[in-house]
Parts: sequence; structure tokens; C-alpha cells
Amino acid sequence: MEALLEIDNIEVVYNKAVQVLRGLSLRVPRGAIVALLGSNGAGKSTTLKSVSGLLALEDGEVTAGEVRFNGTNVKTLAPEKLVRSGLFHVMEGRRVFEDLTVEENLIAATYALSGRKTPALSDSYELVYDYFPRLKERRKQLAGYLSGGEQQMLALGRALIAQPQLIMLDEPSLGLAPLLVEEIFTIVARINREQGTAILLVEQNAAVSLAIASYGYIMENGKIVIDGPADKLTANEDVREFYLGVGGAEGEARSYRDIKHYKRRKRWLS
Amino acid sequence: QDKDPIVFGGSIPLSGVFAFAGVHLHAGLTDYTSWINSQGGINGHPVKYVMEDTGYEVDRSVAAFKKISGSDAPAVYYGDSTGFMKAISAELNSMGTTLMSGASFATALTDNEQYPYQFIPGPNYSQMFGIILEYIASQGKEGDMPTVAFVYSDTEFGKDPIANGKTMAADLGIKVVEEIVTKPGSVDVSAEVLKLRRVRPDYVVFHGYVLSPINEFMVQMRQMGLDTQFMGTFWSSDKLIIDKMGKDADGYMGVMPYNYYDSDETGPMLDALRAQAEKSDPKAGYRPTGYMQGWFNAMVWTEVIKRTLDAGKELTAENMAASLASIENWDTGGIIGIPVTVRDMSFPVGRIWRVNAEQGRYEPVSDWIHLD
Amino acid sequence: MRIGDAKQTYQADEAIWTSSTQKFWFSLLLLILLVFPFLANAYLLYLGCLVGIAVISTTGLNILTGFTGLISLGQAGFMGVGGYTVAWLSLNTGLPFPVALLLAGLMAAAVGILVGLPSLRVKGLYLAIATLAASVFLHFIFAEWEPVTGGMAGLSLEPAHLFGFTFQSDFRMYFIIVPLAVLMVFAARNVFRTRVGRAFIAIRDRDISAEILGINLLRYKLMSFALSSFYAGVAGGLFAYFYRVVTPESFPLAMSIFYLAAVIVGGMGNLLGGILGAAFMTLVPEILKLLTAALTPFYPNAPVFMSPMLEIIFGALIVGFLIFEPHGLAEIWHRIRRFFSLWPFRN
Amino acid sequence: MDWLFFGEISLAGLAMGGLYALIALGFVMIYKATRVINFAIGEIMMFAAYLFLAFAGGMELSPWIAMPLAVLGGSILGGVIEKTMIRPMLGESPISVVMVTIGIASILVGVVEFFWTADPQLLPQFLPREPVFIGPLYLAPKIAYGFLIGAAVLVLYLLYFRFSRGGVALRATASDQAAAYSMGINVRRVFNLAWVFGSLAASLAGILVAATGGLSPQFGIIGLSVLVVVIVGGLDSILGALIAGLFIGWLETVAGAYLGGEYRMPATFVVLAVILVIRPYGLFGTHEIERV
Amino acid sequence: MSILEISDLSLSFGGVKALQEVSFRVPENTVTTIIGPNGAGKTSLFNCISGFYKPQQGTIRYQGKDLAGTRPPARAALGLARTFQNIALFRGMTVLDNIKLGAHVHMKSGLLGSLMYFGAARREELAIREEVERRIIDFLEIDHIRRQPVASLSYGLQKRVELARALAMRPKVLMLDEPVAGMNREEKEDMARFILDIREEWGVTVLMVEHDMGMVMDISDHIAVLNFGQVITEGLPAEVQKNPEVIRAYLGNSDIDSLRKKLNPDREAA
Ligand SMILES: Nc1ncnc2c1ncn2[C@@H]1O[C@H](COP(=O)(O)OP(=O)(O)OP(=O)(O)O)[C@@H](O)[C@H]1O
Ligand SMILES: Nc1ncnc2c1ncn2[C@@H]1O[C@H](COP(=O)(O)OP(=O)(O)OP(=O)(O)O)[C@@H](O)[C@H]1O
Ligand SMILES: [Mg+2]
Ligand SMILES: [Mg+2]
Repeated sequence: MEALLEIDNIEVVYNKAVQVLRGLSLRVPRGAIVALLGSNGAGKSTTLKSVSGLLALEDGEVTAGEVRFNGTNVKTLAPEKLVRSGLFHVMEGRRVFEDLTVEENLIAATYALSGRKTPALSDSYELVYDYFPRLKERRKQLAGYLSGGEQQMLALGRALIAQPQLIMLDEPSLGLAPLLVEEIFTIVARINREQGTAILLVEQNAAVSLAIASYGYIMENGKIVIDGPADKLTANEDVREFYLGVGGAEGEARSYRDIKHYKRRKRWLS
Repeated sequence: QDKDPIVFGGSIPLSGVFAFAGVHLHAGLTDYTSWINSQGGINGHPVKYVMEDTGYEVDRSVAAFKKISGSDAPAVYYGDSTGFMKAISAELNSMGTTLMSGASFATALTDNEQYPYQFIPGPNYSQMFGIILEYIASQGKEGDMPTVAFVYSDTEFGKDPIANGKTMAADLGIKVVEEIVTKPGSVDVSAEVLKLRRVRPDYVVFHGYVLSPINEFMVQMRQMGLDTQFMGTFWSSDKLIIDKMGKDADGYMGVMPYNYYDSDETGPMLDALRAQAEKSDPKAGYRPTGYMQGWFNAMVWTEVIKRTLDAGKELTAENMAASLASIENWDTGGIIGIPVTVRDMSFPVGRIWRVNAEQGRYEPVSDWIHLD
Repeated sequence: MRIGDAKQTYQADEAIWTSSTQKFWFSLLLLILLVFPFLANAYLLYLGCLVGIAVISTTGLNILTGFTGLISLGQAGFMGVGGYTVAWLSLNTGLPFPVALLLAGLMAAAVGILVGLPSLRVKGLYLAIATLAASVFLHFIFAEWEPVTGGMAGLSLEPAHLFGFTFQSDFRMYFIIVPLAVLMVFAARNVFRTRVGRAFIAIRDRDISAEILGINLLRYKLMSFALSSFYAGVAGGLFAYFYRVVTPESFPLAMSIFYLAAVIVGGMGNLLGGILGAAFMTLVPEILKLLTAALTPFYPNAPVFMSPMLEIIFGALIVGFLIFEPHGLAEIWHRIRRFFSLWPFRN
Repeated sequence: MDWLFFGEISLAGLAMGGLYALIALGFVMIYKATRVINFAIGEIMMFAAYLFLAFAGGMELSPWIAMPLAVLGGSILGGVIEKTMIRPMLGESPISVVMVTIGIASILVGVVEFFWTADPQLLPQFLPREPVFIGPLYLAPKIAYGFLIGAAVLVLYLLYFRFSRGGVALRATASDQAAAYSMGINVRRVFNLAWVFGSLAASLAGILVAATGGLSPQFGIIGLSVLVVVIVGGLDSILGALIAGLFIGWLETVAGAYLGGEYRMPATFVVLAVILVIRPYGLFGTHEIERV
Repeated sequence: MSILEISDLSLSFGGVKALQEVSFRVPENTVTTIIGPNGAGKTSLFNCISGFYKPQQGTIRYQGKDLAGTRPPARAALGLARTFQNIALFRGMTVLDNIKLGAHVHMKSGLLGSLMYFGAARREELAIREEVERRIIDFLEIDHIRRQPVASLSYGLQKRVELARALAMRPKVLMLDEPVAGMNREEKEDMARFILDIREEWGVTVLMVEHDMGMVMDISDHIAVLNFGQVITEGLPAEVQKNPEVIRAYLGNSDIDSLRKKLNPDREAA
């Protein structure tokens, strides 16, 4: 299948000093859901930022390698052009416009549609409110006063408005209640299915992301350490121990109460 | 000439709020220095003019003074503001080597006890008000004196002569019907004009401005059909007013202790000044009042130094101050139209001039007035 | 070269100078400050005193703006309070200068507390303008309360004196100003080694969570205002003794901006930065004049056309520095030091 | 009480207030989009007024041609400042950026002194000189026409932000640059346009104010009165700029007329202090969101 | 014995009713967890306890004493410490200073003492330093980063520093707002261990808000469930987990296999 997004061996350095990515490659096929997992500080968010061009804002730089979206090198496009060409990045930590109302947040997202032929806007607002009725109740309220979960819904709502080919989701489940995690992932799956939107998903919640994704990558220290179809990964012993919390030979879920301090070693680091 | 040079020092405001005058003061001082050297210096001593730009800020003026005093031991010094003159006085008194004058005509500086080594190259601001008020009084009759309004800026400069001015007006039987304080510079004054419209003064005296808002007062009050006469003190009596206001300036009057550059009078010194100005910058044409002021300062310094040297005394501040005080019926060679006598370290002399817009210049409307 | 700095005790670790190299350099600096007045000419001495006063005031403003995050445009006003207090005391009482300076500081601190009162509700630029309002108001009082302040003409005062010894020259003033500046910078340094200083920084970084962690916001904001204006008051008092005259125009708004610029260009929240900034803002215009002096022999008219140029260059220097290093001179200094402390082992 | 006099004074104050509002608009535009407090606004006004002087006085163009040209020049200046000096400061602390604008102010003053000398100037007369009467009340013609031009521009801006997406883009950009990028908003353009249009309003106001009050390199201190206006109105509110501009203009004038010129500044600043205590974000400013 | 008693607490923002007549108790020396959907009012409840929000109605009793009228700093001094949902470290300070700041309320030196430093202020600083090093930094294993500015730390470490700072407040009740959000399994296990140790070894009562059900169920002694600002049930983990209303409003079916079917019907079919 043709790849919508190809990341080829990129290296990223912050502040001209800290190297965060060291030769990372991955592919997102058209219309697929791909999960990217990894521990804190592995460089997941950095990967997404280097795709969407937001790295520059944080004094980061891609020093080697290439990222192609739809076959064109993203470096040649300004960040907003990239968005308008169908690549939408939902950033970590929701990043709603706090002093705009819910509705104005959605209006802001319509800028992603500039220069594209699109169906009536009011329909897409309705679509968003359809998926997230709670937002409709709060449409006139300032986004800064929404609870964490509501803000996450709004962030996804903005992505919906933009009708992109690829959504990059950075930790959408962060701080969400279990039911809502389920709900949001269901919606993500639905968006993927109904609109054919490809999704690159960065998550800590490995269980759910591997459930929804067809392919997964796991990164540590700025490199992919293991990848494969989601089913295969789910079966991998290390993934089970470190990401799914299923320990030991019995395949029983470990209880948090029984953890002792001992350093376990990951096989892929050997 | 192998005698030691005599140094004229100066804290000169080439930038900042007073720069419009500073540039010309500087030119006046520079040209005078060239001229006096072409005349063989002072008693054979060549003259050196050493200055620094101050931005019209007191601390920078003080810095310049210390720097120049340290390196060149100036006998005389040009100070750019009242604030600086006051701030430096303690230092100046304890040094006892330098006599100072400058841009300020502040009334306080004529206090010889506190400022024994500082003088004023003309009448102080209160004396200027005195001259103006005497002129106004001369236009009225006993019992039917014209009314006057004072308009001044909310600065130390602006407020300087007001209290004295009111006393003098009262003494002359002139009624001050309104007092208006404004911020200096570009402000809208329509409300103040409305205030003046209510009291309809015969005369309005401006003090503490250079140009704006004088023009607005005049234009707007005339639009209202008032036939008020407008007058201003030294720094408000430059030809700038004619250049910028054109016909609207017609009839405006100023008090000026020196002859204007383009006045009809002549005299050896006035001619020398014109020749020197012509020589140093042939394209410039007319020279503003600041230029005359700078030149006159340097002239007085020369006279004082000459008198001191002739008396066989050293050039200390005290000796020079004494020489200055001894000036009596001094012929300035046409810079001032009558012989002048120093009183309280100032030259209390001046003349009222009126704008003739057609001709683009000021013309005298009074005789020279010498206060006693 | 220093590589590690492992410490045996917490005591040693909490000291200001943690290595003997640092102690050496600091002693050298003190020595230079001590011999400077004996070698310098009147002009340099004058500039030295001016920098000293600026350092005190900038350090004060740095405490408030740099460390506590409360932007103030009222510094000139607070200095004015100090200056007028000293002038009034000198004219009306015979108090020796240390007492007068202390009272100047306390008076300014009291006014500072008053001005700081809205800071619990009013924030950011809104607060900055509120302090500006205060300074406009103070200016008004200086100009109009004639019986006490002498109105527009201001007050002239006697030289500072102590036990019959008068400080009428710059040389003598230097020995009041500079030791006081060193002492006050150290006192500020101490504050930031302890709970009070930490509370200030916490308020700057996130005031509402600071409150929940047990910091009484109003109390510490006022404390910061008080401390900062105390410094300003002392600086203003020294200013009065130094110029021996105070008028309302001695403390213009431009002066507040000058100090704010010193803090920012030097490096906010960094005491060394404040010192560098104070020196920068005072000395650079003087240094730029050398340019004019160098040109004058060739172009006699140089002073006239150079003076707008210098204004342009000065502005451009500020802009350039901030673009190049938004964290100020202190950061540049740190970078240089890092370079040399690792030299010749670079990575 | 002389009501006629009070009425005339008030009218004069309101007219001046209209010009304040126009300057404040320039300030608010820039603040709203870029969170930059532009201390150079007074100097941008000054620069445009000098341009007008050069076109209308020096080159003797008709004032009605010179004015748009000068306004254009001022707007371009704003755009250039943004591009060369403000953009590199993206993401730095707001107060450092404030300092940059103060540096820019110094540069502009130097430039003006260099080209036009430090002499005070008057602009060529171009507004009608016949007195304007509103009922029995006299109003100086210059400020009357200045007010009309200013008000027209203000209303245009206000309508644009009420009824277009542009306002949302502006505020979104201010709230979170990175997020704005990720919405497909061209952040650099928003910034640049904000400076261009902010400077446009300021330039126009600069010419009108200079036409009534004269011009000199110190013209920029008018920026101070404008700070009061924008704080009273709320830093990010266009409506606030309008209302506070009129109010402060009126208050300053009335205080000046009844108490004396030295009371103008203190009066406005006292009112400012009172308003801040009651409403810490000005009359119409948005509250910063405080949550933990 | 309950150390914290909340009764009848109501809080609303304009029209939004964040809390409605909430009542429950926190038994001393337990790990008590509040769960509930996003926007249910959990953080608001914490804010009321800290004193940052003023409830319109109801009382909060701490150690038997009504807290109404006690300002936030005073509450901190009484032993109510907390961490924040969106990390609220002081970014301009080092790790060590951040932690020391927690001890602020237990120190005495004033402005004058600080200016002089030598003497009482110094003794106090050294004592605090020692306490922080011995009891907290060693315990949380963050000795290697004590000199680093917090801004440069990865998310997981920042959360740990926040915990350290709260511990320096010498808490009797430690309130943790989503302590493991955004962490991977391994880091969550570490945090769980710390929380249990704090309760066991320090005798501190822990009140926690958390959405990770695995951890909540494993380490909590007592759970309260909040929905739309109301307590819907309270009890032992096992009881709460089975409550149908809780499942409906919050937990969902939370069974990965059925979720997988729902999310990815195609793949399951294939
Ligand atoms: N602006 C920055 N400047 C310097 N270093 C940075 C910057 N942003 C991130 N880093 C560093 O880069 C590394 C990777 O960060 P990144 O945010 O990509 O991690 P992540 O995998 O998304 O982690 P998390 O799960 O915590 O979100 C971290 O060590 C972090 O400290
Ligand atoms: N300062 C405030 N102003 C207005 N509304 C607020 C404020 N704080 C909270 N709210 C509202 O109160 C409700 C409860 O918010 P809260 O943050 O307590 O939820 P939560 O239970 O912590 O949710 P989450 O699990 O998503 O963090 C939300 O609807 C929120 O919008
Ligand atoms: Mg991340
Ligand atoms: Mg919450």
C-alpha cells in the first residue's frame, strides 16, 4: 500500500545541543491507524513536531533525514501550508485556545480549510457537536474553564473541522476517564473508518492503542526499537511486561501492590 | 602665539528636548571661537572650545563637566539647563576655577550668595516679564490698564517667573485675568482656548515654549474673533515661529535682549558676527536667537577674562566674577543696542519686537529697555 | 580548571563562594574597587559613583521585577521619595547621613507598600501602569507640595556628614556609595539563599500555586515592594547627596525606564545581570561619545550630526543585544565563563 | 455653573478622546495578536507625521495625496519593524519584547532628528479652518475633522473584528502560537498584518494629532496618555479602546480646564488607579484564566 | 477516625454547578481515591480543600476543625499538601529549591534575617537542607538531578519532583491530582510504590484523583465516585468496581477484548 507519511532516518537536535532523535524511520499508509509507543522522554512528541514543522518554535531542528507527506518533503512547506494540505497535528496537552470560547476554537480550525473545497461549515460544527454533545452545552464558555476531558474533546473537535487526510494524535487519552478513553478511541476509529482519515497515534495507553491500530512502533531514546503489526506486538513478551503490565509466565496482570523496587532489564536494550 | 590656550567648556544639548537650540548655541560658540582666534585670541592666548553632547539630561551634563574640567581646566563654561546649573553649583563653588553661564535665564541664578560664579547672559525670566509688562503698561492709561493672561508650561522653566510676574503686574496695575498651565510640546489646547475666550484678555504672554502650542492658541483665538495681542519671552521669540506659522504669526511680539541676525542695526561686533557666520556656513543664511545667545556668552567671557588679565590677576572664578560685576555701560558692538551694566550677575536689558509676516522678520516696537 | 565540585558538608555547599578561584577573583575585584578612586580622574570617579548608585537601584528593581515578577515603572518615584527625604532631613534636622539614608529607605519602603497594595488583584502590565500612576502622582506631590518639597525649584542640601566629617567631593562620596552598593548587593544575594527569596521566585513563576503551597501572596508581594523601594530610596538618597539638589525633574519617567532597561538588558532575575545592566546603561552612552571625539578632528561638525546617530546606535544596541541574547548580559557572561572553565577541553 | 462652557469643554475633550481612541486602536491591534506591548507606538505616529511633512511640505504634494502616502509609509514601517526586530523575539518573555520596542523608539527618534533636525515643526494646514458649531457649542475645526476621520476608521476596524473570522485568528494566535500554526493559521502573516494595521491606525492618528498640536522629535510621549487609555479600556479590547479613549480625553480636558493644566495627568492616573482596583483587567479586558 | 470530613459542599461557576452537596469522609492513614468522569468536579473539590476556591455552601472539617475562613497558606501550614493536575513546578528554580520551597511554612526567618543571613537564618536553611536531602531526595531517588532546573526534566521526573515538594510540606494529608497521568506502565509502578510507602512509612493520609483504574483498584483503601458534582457511591474498590451506575457513568466495560472488537471490527472479522 502507498505510504501517506514517510519518515526517513531523521535526527533532531534541540537548542543546537541536545540530540533527541537518532535516525528514526516510520511509515503511515493511507487510511491506516499506526501507533507509536515509548516511555517518557523517548521523543514521541518530538517526532510529531518534526513532521508538522512546529519544531522550529521550540528551537529544535531536523539535522538529518527527510519527512515526506504525500510524496512531498514537508520541509518545503510552511507549517500552515502543511495543515491546509491535509495534515493535522493534535498537540500534547490539548492546547485549546483558553481565552476563546468553544465555538471560536472551532472557528479557528476552519483556517485549515483555506483554499480547499469543502462541504458547508455548519454541517461540520454539527458533526462535532454530534460526537461531543457536552461541547454543545458549553459552546459559549471559555475553553480555559473546561475540565481536562472537555478540553480533549475540543481538541479532537478542531481536528474534525479540518477534515484532514492524516491526524497525528499526541496522547489523546491523557487525563481522561476510562469511559471517555473508550469513547474517544471509538470516535477516532469511526473517523478513520467513515472518513478514511489516516491516524498516527502517540500513546501511553498501550493496550487501547494496540487495539485500535493496525501497526505499531515502539521507540526508546530517539530510535525505533521494535515494530510490527499490532497483533504481533501485543504478543511480544517485553511489550507485555513493560507496556501492558502483564507479568510473568502466567500472563496474569500484575498488581501495583506487589511491585518491589528492582531494576528490570529490557531485552531490546541489550 | 605660544601662550597657554584659554579653554571655553560646554555641556551642550545636541540631542533631546533642547536640541533645536543646542545646535545653534554650538554653532555660535564655535564661530565665536574661530573669530576670536583670528583676532589673535585673548591677550595673545589662543582660545579652545571643548564640548560634549548632553541630551539635555542633568547627569550627562555633569559627566561632561567633570570630564572637561578634568582634562582641559576650562576658565569659563556653558551650562545647558537650570537643573544642571543648580546641581553643579556646589562643585563649582568649591573648585573656584571656573565661571559659568549658559542657556538658562532662571531667576534663581541671580542669587549671588548661592550661585556666586554663575551669571546670566541677558535678563532673567522675571526681568523679561518685567520688560513685557512695562511695555503693556505703556499701552494703557492709569485706571484703564489692559488685561493679561499668562500661559506657561508645566516645567521648572515654565514656572520660573510666574510668581514674580504676578507681583509686577499688580504693581503696575495690570490685571492677570487667567493663568493657564499646559504640558510642553504637542498637546491639544482647544479647551484652554475656550477658557481664554471667556475672559477675553488684551494680552497673552507665553513662557516656556518654543513653538507649539503658541500657534494653536493664536490661530484658534483669532478664529473666534478675539483681537488679543500675543507675546513671548526669549526662547519663544525665535524666527522659527515665523518660518513655521507663516502669515498666522503676524503681529506676535517677543522680548529679545540681542539684536536679531537680520535686524537693520549695525555695529562692529554685529558685523563681525555676520561675517563669521557667513564664512563658516555660507548656505545657512539667517541665524536663530540661539546662535546669538551662544555668541554673546562667549563675548562676555572674553570681556571678563580680558579685564581680569589686564588687572594682572589670575583667572580664578572669584576674580572673574569680580570683573563681571565691574562691567558698566559696556558697548557690545551692536549685539545689544545700548550700553549695558551688569546687575546681580545679569544683563537686565531687552526690547520688544513684533513679527512682520510680510517681511518674514521681527521689527522693534519699543526702545531698548534697561531695568535698574 | 574546575571539573567537579563535590562538597563534604551542606554548609560548604550552601556558601556563596564555592571555590577558591571564586574567592580569589572576588578579592581581586574588591581590591580594584578600593584603589580605583586613587587612580581615577574626576570624570571616571564621577562615573564610578553614578554606576554605584545605579547598581543599588537596579538591584532593588531586580528584586521586584526580575525575581518577583512584578513589573514596575515607578522606580524613579521611589527614588524621588528617598531623595526628598534626605533633602528635607538635611535642611530641617542635623541628622548624620547614615540615619538620613536609612530613613530615606524606610520612607520609600512605606510608599512602596502603599503602591504595592493593588498587586494582589492587578497583574502584569496593568500593574506596571498602576505603578506608573503612582509615580505620576508622586511627581505631582513633589511639584506642588511647596512648603516641604520646594515646588518646581526643588531643594538644595548640605553635603553628607558624619561626626563632623563632610563628604563634599566625589572622592569622598565614592567611599559611601560603593561600599554601600557592595553591601546591598550581598544582602540581596542573601535573600535569595533563604525562604523569603524562594517565595519571591515562586510568586513570579506561578503565583496561585505558590499560595496553595503556603506562601502568603499579599505579604510577600508587599515585602518585595518594600524591599525594592527601600533600595530605590537609598539610591535616591545617595543621588540627593551626590548632586546636592533635588527637583521634580530630577526623577523623570525616563529614569524609571532607564532602570527597567538596566534590569532587562542585564538579565532579569539575576543579580549579576542587574550590575552589568546598570553599568551598561550608564557607561555605553559615554563610551559612544568617544566615537564623536574620534571624528571631530576630521569633521568639526561631527558633534552635530553624530548626536542623532548615537541615539540610533544606542537603541540598536539594546535591540540587538536582546535579539541576540534575550536573557541579557548575564547570560553572555555565563557563556563566556563556561567556555573558559572548560577550556581547553571543549565539547 | 456655566453649562455652555462645560459643554464646549466636554466637546473638545471628546474630540481629542476620539484621536486617543484611534491611537489606542493601533496599540490594541498589535497587543491582541502578538501580545507585544508596543512602547514605540508614539514614535511610529511621529514618524508618519514627519513623512507627511516631507510629502506635503518638502515635496509640495497635495495634503490629500500626502496623507495616504504617509499612512502607507507608517504601515510599512510597522511591518518592517515586526519582521526584523519583533519576529526574532518570538517566544521570549513579554517584558524583553517591551524593551525591544523601547529600543526601537530610540532608533526612530534618532532617525527623525537625523533627517529633519530637532527643530519643532508645524504641518501644512489641510483641514478646513471655519469654526464648527454644534448647536451653540464652539468646536475647534481641526479636532472636529480629526475626530470624524478617526471615528470612521475605528468603526471600520470594529466591524471587521465583530463580523469576521479575522478576529478569531488574531486572538487564537495570541493565545497559543504553536496551536495556531497547527490550525492552519498563518501566524507570521497574522503578526505582520497586526503590526501593519496597528501602525496604520497609529500613523493616521499621528498626522491628525500633529496637525493640531505640532510636531517635534519628542512627539512620542503622547504614547503615555495612550497607555492610560488602553489600561482603562482593557489591553485587548477594541471597544474598550474606543470608550476609554473618549472618556480619558474628556476627563483630561475637563480636569485641565477646571483644576489647571498640572492636574491633567494626575487626574487621569487617579481614575486609572481606581478603575484598576475595581476591575483589574480594565473595563473591557479579558480576564486571564487562572486555574490550577 | 476520619481526618477530613466534607459535608454538603456546593460550588458553582455562573451556571456551571461544579459541586452539589458533596459529602464524604477521608479515613485517617488510608489511600482514598476520588474517581469520576471528566468535569465531575474532582479538581474543583481539591481546590476547595486547598482553599483556592470558596464553596458557596457546606463545610470542610480537618482534624475536627472547620476550615472556613482559613486562607490557603494557613491550610498548608496545617498539613494539607498537594500536587497539581497540570504540573505546577516553579520553572525558574532548581529541583532542590523547589523542594525546599515546600518547607516554607515550617520556617521562620523573616526579611531582616534573610538580608543578614548569618545566624538564625543560616542555621534554619542548613537544617531544612539536611531534612530534604535525608528524608525526601534519597527516598524518591532523585539525587542525581537535584541541581538541575526543573524545566529541563522529562515529564515523569517532574511529577516526582512535585511529589517531593509536597512531602517537604510535612503533610498530614497528601492530595495527589492524577499522579500517574501520562506515564507508562513502568513509571506508574514506581509511583504506586512511592504512594504506598508514604502511607506506610510516613503515616500520611493520601487523597488521590486518578483515572488509571488498574492502579486505583490496586492501591486504594477507599474510593468515592463523583459524577456531575455529586457523590454517587463510596466504598471499597471491589464494591465500587461492580456498581452498575459507576460502570455506566465512568468505567465503561473496560474489557480490552470487547473494546478491540468494537474498535476494529474489520480486523477481528478477518
Ligand atoms: N524544547 C526543548 N528543548 C530541549 N529539550 C527538549 C525540548 N523538548 C523536549 N526536549 C527533550 O527531548 C526529549 C524528548 O521529548 P519528547 O517530548 O519528544 O518526549 P515524549 O516521548 O513525547 O515524552 P512524553 O511521553 O513524556 O510526552 C526529552 O528528553 C526532553 O527533555
Ligand atoms: N475557574 C472556573 N471557572 C469556571 N468553570 C470552572 C472553573 N473551574 C472548573 N470549572 C468547571 O467546573 C467543572 C468541574 O471541573 P473540574 O476541573 O473540577 O473537573 P475534574 O473532575 O477535575 O475533571 P478532569 O478529570 O477532566 O480533570 C467543569 O465543568 C469546569 O468547566
Ligand atoms: Mg510527549
Ligand atoms: Mg481535574
